[in-house]
Amino acid sequence: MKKVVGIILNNSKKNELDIKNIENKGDPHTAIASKYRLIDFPLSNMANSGIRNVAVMLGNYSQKLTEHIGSGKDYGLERNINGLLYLEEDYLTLQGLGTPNDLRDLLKNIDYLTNIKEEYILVSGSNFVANIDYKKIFNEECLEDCDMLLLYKKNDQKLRFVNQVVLNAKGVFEDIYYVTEETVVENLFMDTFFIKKEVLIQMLRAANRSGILCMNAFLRKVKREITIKAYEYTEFAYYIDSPKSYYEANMAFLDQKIWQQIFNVSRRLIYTKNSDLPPTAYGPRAVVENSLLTSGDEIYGQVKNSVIFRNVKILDNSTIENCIIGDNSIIEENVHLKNIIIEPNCRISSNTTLISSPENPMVIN
Amino acid sequence: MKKVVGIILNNSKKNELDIKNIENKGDPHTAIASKYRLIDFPLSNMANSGIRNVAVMLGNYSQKLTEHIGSGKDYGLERNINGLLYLEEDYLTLQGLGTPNDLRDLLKNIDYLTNIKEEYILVSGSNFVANIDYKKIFNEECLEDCDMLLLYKKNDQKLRFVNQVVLNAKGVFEDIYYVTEETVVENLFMDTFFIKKEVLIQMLRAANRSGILCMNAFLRKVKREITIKAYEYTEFAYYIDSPKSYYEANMAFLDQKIWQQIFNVSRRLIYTKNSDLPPTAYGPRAVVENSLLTSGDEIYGQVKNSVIFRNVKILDNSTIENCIIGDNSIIEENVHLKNIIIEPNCRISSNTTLISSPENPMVIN
Amino acid sequence: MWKKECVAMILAGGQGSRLGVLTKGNAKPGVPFGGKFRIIDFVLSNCKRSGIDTVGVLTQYKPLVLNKYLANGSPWDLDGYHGGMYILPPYMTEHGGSWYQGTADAIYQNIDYLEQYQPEYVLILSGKHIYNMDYSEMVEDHKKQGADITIAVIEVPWEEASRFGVMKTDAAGKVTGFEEKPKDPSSNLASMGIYVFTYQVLRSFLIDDSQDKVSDHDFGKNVIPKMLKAGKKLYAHTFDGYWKDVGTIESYYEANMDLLDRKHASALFLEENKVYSNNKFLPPHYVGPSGKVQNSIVADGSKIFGSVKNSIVFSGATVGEGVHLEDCILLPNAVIESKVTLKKVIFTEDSVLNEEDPIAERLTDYVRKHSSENEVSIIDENRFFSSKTDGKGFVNLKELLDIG
Amino acid sequence: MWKKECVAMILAGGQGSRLGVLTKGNAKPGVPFGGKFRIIDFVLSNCKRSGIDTVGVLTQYKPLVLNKYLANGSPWDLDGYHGGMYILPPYMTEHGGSWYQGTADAIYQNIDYLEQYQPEYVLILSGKHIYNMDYSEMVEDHKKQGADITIAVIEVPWEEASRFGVMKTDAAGKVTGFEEKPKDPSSNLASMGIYVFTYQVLRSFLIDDSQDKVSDHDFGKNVIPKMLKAGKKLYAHTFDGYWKDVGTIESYYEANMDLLDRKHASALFLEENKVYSNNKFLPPHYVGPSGKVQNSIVADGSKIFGSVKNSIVFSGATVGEGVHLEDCILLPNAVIESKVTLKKVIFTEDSVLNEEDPIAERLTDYVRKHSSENEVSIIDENRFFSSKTDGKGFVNLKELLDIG
Repeated sequence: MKKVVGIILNNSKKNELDIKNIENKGDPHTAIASKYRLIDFPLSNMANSGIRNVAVMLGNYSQKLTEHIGSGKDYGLERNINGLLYLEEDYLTLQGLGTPNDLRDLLKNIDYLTNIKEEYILVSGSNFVANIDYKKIFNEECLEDCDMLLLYKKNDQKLRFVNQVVLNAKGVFEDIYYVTEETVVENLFMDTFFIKKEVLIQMLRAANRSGILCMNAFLRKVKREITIKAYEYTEFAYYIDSPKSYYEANMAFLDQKIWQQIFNVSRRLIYTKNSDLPPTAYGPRAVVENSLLTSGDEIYGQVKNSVIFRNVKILDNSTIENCIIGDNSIIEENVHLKNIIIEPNCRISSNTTLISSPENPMVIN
Repeated sequence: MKKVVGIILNNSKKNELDIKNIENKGDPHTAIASKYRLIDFPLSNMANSGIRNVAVMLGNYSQKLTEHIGSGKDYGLERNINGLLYLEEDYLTLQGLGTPNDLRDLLKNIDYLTNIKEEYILVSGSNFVANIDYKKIFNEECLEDCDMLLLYKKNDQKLRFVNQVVLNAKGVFEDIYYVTEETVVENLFMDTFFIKKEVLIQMLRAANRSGILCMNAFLRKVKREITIKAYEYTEFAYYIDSPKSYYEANMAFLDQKIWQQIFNVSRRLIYTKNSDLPPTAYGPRAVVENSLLTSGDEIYGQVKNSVIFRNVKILDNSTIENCIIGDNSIIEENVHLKNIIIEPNCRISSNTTLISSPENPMVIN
Repeated sequence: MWKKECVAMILAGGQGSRLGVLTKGNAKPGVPFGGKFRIIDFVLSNCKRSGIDTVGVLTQYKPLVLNKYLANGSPWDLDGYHGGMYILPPYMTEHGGSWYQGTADAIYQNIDYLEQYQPEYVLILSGKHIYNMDYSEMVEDHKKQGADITIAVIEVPWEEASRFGVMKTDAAGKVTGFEEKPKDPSSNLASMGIYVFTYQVLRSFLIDDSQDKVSDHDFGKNVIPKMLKAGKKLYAHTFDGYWKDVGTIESYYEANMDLLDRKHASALFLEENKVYSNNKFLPPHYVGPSGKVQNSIVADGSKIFGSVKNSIVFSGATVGEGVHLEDCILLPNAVIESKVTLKKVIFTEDSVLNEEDPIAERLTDYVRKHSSENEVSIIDENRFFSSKTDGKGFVNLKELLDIG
Repeated sequence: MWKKECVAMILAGGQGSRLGVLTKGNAKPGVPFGGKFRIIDFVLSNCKRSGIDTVGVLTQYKPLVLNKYLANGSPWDLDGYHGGMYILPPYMTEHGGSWYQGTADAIYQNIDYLEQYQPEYVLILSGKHIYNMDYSEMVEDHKKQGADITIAVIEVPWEEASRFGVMKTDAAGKVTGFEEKPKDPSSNLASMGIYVFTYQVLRSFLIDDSQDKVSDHDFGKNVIPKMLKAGKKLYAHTFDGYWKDVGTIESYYEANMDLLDRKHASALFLEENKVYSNNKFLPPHYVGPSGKVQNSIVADGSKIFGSVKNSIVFSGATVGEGVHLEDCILLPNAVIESKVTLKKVIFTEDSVLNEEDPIAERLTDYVRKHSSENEVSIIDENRFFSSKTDGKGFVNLKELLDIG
C-alpha cells in the first residue's frame, strides 16, 4: 500500500439536513462502542491496511478531533516524514452548506493533493463502523486498469437521503446519485473510493472550471472515458446518521458475532486514545448481563443489554436496560432507565425513572 | 509554571490590513533565520518556561502549521494527557475581519477555557522572534495580587498601526489602544499577557453580552476594578509584520550578539521540526562571509551578509549579497543578487542579475 | 546534557525467585498486576506524578518482556528530550564486564549515567512495590532538613517488623538507629526501600563501598549502616498510605485482592494521579447473558460467560459458560472454558483450559483437596503449583490424570 | 506479538579498540561521523528505507552514550507499536549471566527476542559500516533463490582482498567457496558482514554452534563455513555502491574525507533516502566576516571565524579567528581558539584549545614535525596521539611544553 495515500472526510452533516437541532451523532468525534470514536474506524482501517500517509479533514470539531487523534501515535501513524496530516474544510462545508458528494473540501486542498507522490488516493468518510481490509480490496480490484473504485453495500439499514450506486444488469457501474425522495435505496455508497491521483486532480480542475462541485455529476459525464468500478462490501458496516442509527449500532456490538468481526480480527485492531483509567470494578451486589463495559466503570447496580462508556458509575439499586451511558456519567441510587441514551458527563439523580421506546430512544444530556 | 496554561494566537493579520496582496510575512508558519518558523518561538519559549499545556489557534494555515508542529514532540510538548492542543479561530478571523486585540478567537473557545484547571493563562501572539523566560517574569511579577500582566517593549522598530500601552507618570498601567494614525508609538504591546483564568472568563462573558469584542475597551472599563500591570521587556524581540521587518529580522541574526541572545541561551533552546538533511557542503571555490547557513545547503559561489535557508544550492560564479534565500531554492551559475528575498522553491536561472534597495527588498517567488 | 535537580533510579533487575513460575520468563517488575497493569507501572506513575522526568531503570534478569513493555517510556510521559527513561543493563568496559552484585553496586556501576545530569538529589526506588506516592514531598523534606539521606518509612504491625529494616527516630524524624531484619525489633517504622540521597554523598559512599571487599553492596545491609556510623544526617519520611511489597506469591495474591477493597483501590487510583500503563488496544469487555460478576475487577478485552466472584480478571482473559471462580486471579489472556469450580487459584498468562480438556472433571476436586485456606494454587500450562511448594516443585496435571 | 517477515539484528557491541581514544567512553557505532551523524545512523536509516520496522540492537561495550542517542528509535521511525527498535544487552537468567562471546553468540543469546516475532528471515547487520543500501532487494533475492543464507558482497581491489572474508561464486551467484582473510585470495568478492538468514536455518545453526566448545561463535569464522560444509544454500548478493568499514582510525578518517567527494556524498545522501539522525536542536551555522570555508562540510551550530579547507566541522564546533585548518576533522563541540595552523588532525568531542593556551605557539610546529603523510594526528584533552601510536601511547602536550 505504499502506492496509496488516505484522506478522511467528514460526511456526516450531508446526511443530516433534516435533524439540525439535536447533537449530530455522525460526527467524526462521536463516541461509540464503550471506548471508541467514529474517526477511530477509518484511521485504524487505513493504518492496518499499510497506508502510511493519512490526511484528516478538520472541520468545526477540530479541537475535539485533534485532541483525540493527537499525533496519530495510537494508530501507528506518527512518522517523522508524513504520517498523519490535517487538512482544512471549505468555508461552505464549515457552515454546513455542502451538498452530497461535494468536491469543495478536496478542491480547497488541491495543492496538497497535487504534491502527493502516491499513485492512488483512498478517500473515506467517517460516519460508519467497520473493520475493512483496504489492502485486500485494492490488490484484488484496483491494481489493474482501474481509475476509480467505489465501495457500496446493501442498504440493510434502510437509510434514506443517501447516495445510491446503480449497476447495470452485468453488475457494471452505471451511475451514482443522491436520493432525495423517501424511497429506500438498494446499493448504498459507502462514501469511500480509491481513485488514481491524476484522475482526482483532473476531476477537481474540471469542477473548478465548471462550477459543478458534485462528484456524482462529474462521474456521470466521464463514465465512458475513465474506468469506474463498483465493489460491494459484504462484511458488517453500520452507518451512523441519527440517534436511531447510533443507538442501533451500539446495540449491534452486543451480538458476539458482530463484536468479533469488528474487534477481534487478527492484525486489524481498532485503535483509540488511551484513557489510563483503572479496570472496571463490580460491587458485591452488581448484576450485569449481555453488556459491554470498560475502564473506569464502577458497577453496583443492575445492567442489562447495555453499552457503558468510560468512567461511568452506576450506584446501588439502580437498573439499566437497553441503554447507552456516556463517558463520566453517574447514575445515582434507585434509578431505572430503559431504552435511553445518556450523553457524557450527565448525573441522573436518585429515584429517577426514564423509559422510552427502542424505536425512538430518548437522548438525555 | 504548573499554574499556567499557554495559548498562542495568530495576530499577524491584524497588523496587515495595509499590505493585503503580498505574502503575509507575519504568519505563524513564516520561515525565518535559516531553519525556523515564527511559531517555533512562542512554542519553545512556553515549553522552556515549564508550561506543559499549550494550545495553538489554527487558522487558514492549519495544514502547514499542524504539519510543522506535528505532535509537539520537537518542543517537548507531546504528552499523553494534555500537552499540545489545537483550537479553532472564529469565522470572522478566518476571513481576515478581526479587529485589534479582538476577543473573538478566545470567545469561540470559551468551553475549552472554562475547563482549564490552571489558575493563569499566558496568551501570546506568534509574529515575533524572541527568547523569553516567561517563568522569571511570572514569578517576579504575577504571583502576588495581579489579575493581568501585559508585556510591552519600546517600539525601536518604529512600527505603526499597533497597540500602544500607556503608563502614567509612576509607570502604572493607564491604557491600551490601537494607534490608527501615522504616529510612532512609544510602548508597543507585545500581544502577550498573563491573565487569571477567572478574569479572562469574566472578560469574555462581558464581551459576549455587550457585543464589544475588543480587549482594549474592556480593560479601559475595568482597570479600576482589577489589578492590571504592565511589564517592559527589554531583551531582543523583533516583530514581523511586513517584508521589510521580515528582512530586517533575518539580517539582525548576523549580529553575533543578537544571535547569542536568541539561540545560545542555556536551557532555553529554540526548537523546530527536523529536516534530516546532510550538513552544508562547501565547494572548492566557495567564498562565504558573515552569513548563516544550514543543513542541505551546497555552496559553490560567493555568499556575503546573507541568510540561506535549508537545502539551497548556490552554483559556481554566482554572488549573493544581503539576501535571504528560501528553502529548496536553486541559484544557477553566474547569478548576481543583492538585497533580494528569494521565496522557497525558486530557481533563479543562470546569468540573472537582481538588485534592489535594502529599504525595500524585492521579493521573488 | 541538562543538569537535573533530581534523577530517579529504579532497581528492576531482580529475578524474584519467590514469585516462582510468575517470573519464569520475566523480571519481577514486569509481572502483570491489578487487571491491566504491570508491577512497575506504579513506581513509574509515581515519578510522573512527582514531576520527575529523568529515570534510569536498572535491569539484569530476563529483561526482554520488561524492555518491550517499557518501550520508549511514552506511556508514562518519560520520552522527553531533556530527560526521559533509560534502561540501564550491566555493560562491558575496557576492563571487562561485571553483573550487578547488589542494590548499591547496581547504582555504582551507573555513576557515569548520573554524572551526565549532575543531579542535586538521587531518588532510589524499587520496581516491586505497589503504592501511590508523591516523591516531591519527600524531596522537599530532604532539602528542608539538609539531610544526606532520607528514607521513606511506614508503620507496620509490630509482629511483622522483623521482616523489614527498621528505624529508630527522634522527634524531628532524625534516624538514630537502624536495624536490618532484627529479631527483636525496637521500632515498627519499616524502611520502604525508597531513598532520597544527596548525590555527592551517595557518590562518595558508593565509591567507598565498591572498594569494600566484605560488603554485599546492598543499601540496607551496608551503605545505610555505614552512613549512620559515619555520622551522616539520616532522616525518616513517614508515608501513611497503601504500600505493599509484592515479593512472594502470597503477598502478590494479597495485593491483587486488596484492590477489591474500595478503600485501597481509591488510595491507588486517586482521581488526578492516574496509574499509567502501556496498554494494548483492547476492546471493552463483554459480560454475556449467562455471565455473573460480583465484587470483582475486570479488565478490557475479556469475556465473561461464567460466574466470577471476588476475583481479578486480567486483560483478554475468557471465563467460559459453566465456569465458577471465586477468589481467583486470571492473568492476561488466560482462557478457562472447561466447566470447573475453583477457589483461590491463579491462572498464569496465556494458560488455557479447553472445553474438552479431560482435566476439567477432576481439577475441581483436585484443587479443593490439595490446597488449604492459607494456600494459593497456580495453574500454568497444565502444571499445578501450590504457593507452599512453588519454586521447589509442581504437579503435572496431565500425568496426574493418567495416574488417577 | 505480531509475526514479522524480516527482523534485523544490528551488532553494536564492539569496543572498537582500534579506534583508540575515539571510543574511550562510547561504543564504536556511537562515534560521531560526517558532520552531524553517528556511525550507526547509516545502518538504521537503511532499515527505515528498506521498510524494516523491527530492529534489535545488540550492545555490550559502554552503551550509555549510544543508548541515549538511540533513545526510543523515533528519529528512524523505529518507535512503532507493532515493531520498533529494541536494545538488547547481555542479561541474566536463572542460570546466571553471560557476556556476548562472538557475533553468532550475541544472536544466539537473543533467540527469545526473535522467537517473539517468528520471522521468516533475519537480517544480520553491523553497526560500524557507512553505506546506503536497500535491504529489501537483498531479501527478495534471498527469497527467489530459496537460499539458506545470502551474503552481501562487494568487489574490492585484489591487493586488499586478504583483509576480508572472500567468496567464490558460480554464475548464478551461488557461493562455492569461502575463505576468511586468506593469504592468497582466490576471489576479490569480499563479504560486507551483512547476512540474510532463513530464520529456521539460522536458529538451528546457532543452537548447534552454541554447543561447540572450540568455536569462537563468529559468523564469518565459524557459522558460515559450517553451513557451506553442511551443503546449505549460500548465495552472494553483489552491492556496487559506496561501502566503508570504519574499524580503524585511518579508515574512519578516510570515510569522513570521502564525503568531500560529491560522488560519494551523493551516493550516501540520495534525495529520497535520507540518513536520519537524532539531532540536537542546533541553530544554523555562522561563517563570520573573517571566516573562510573551502571544499568542506560544516554542520549546524558551529561558528567559523578562521580558515577551513578540505575539512569536516561537526555540530557545535568553533574555529576561532587566525586558526588555519586543512584536512582536519573537528568532532562535535570542539573549540579551537588559539592561533594554530594544523593539517590532518582530528580534534575529539568537546576538546578545547583556548585562545590563551600556551600550547598554541608550539603546537603547529610539533604536529608538523611528528606526523607524516600517512599519519593522522589526534588531539584530545591536551594529549597528542598519532594514528600509528594510538591505542599504545600518547604525548601529554602540557608536559611536552614544560620540557620543550
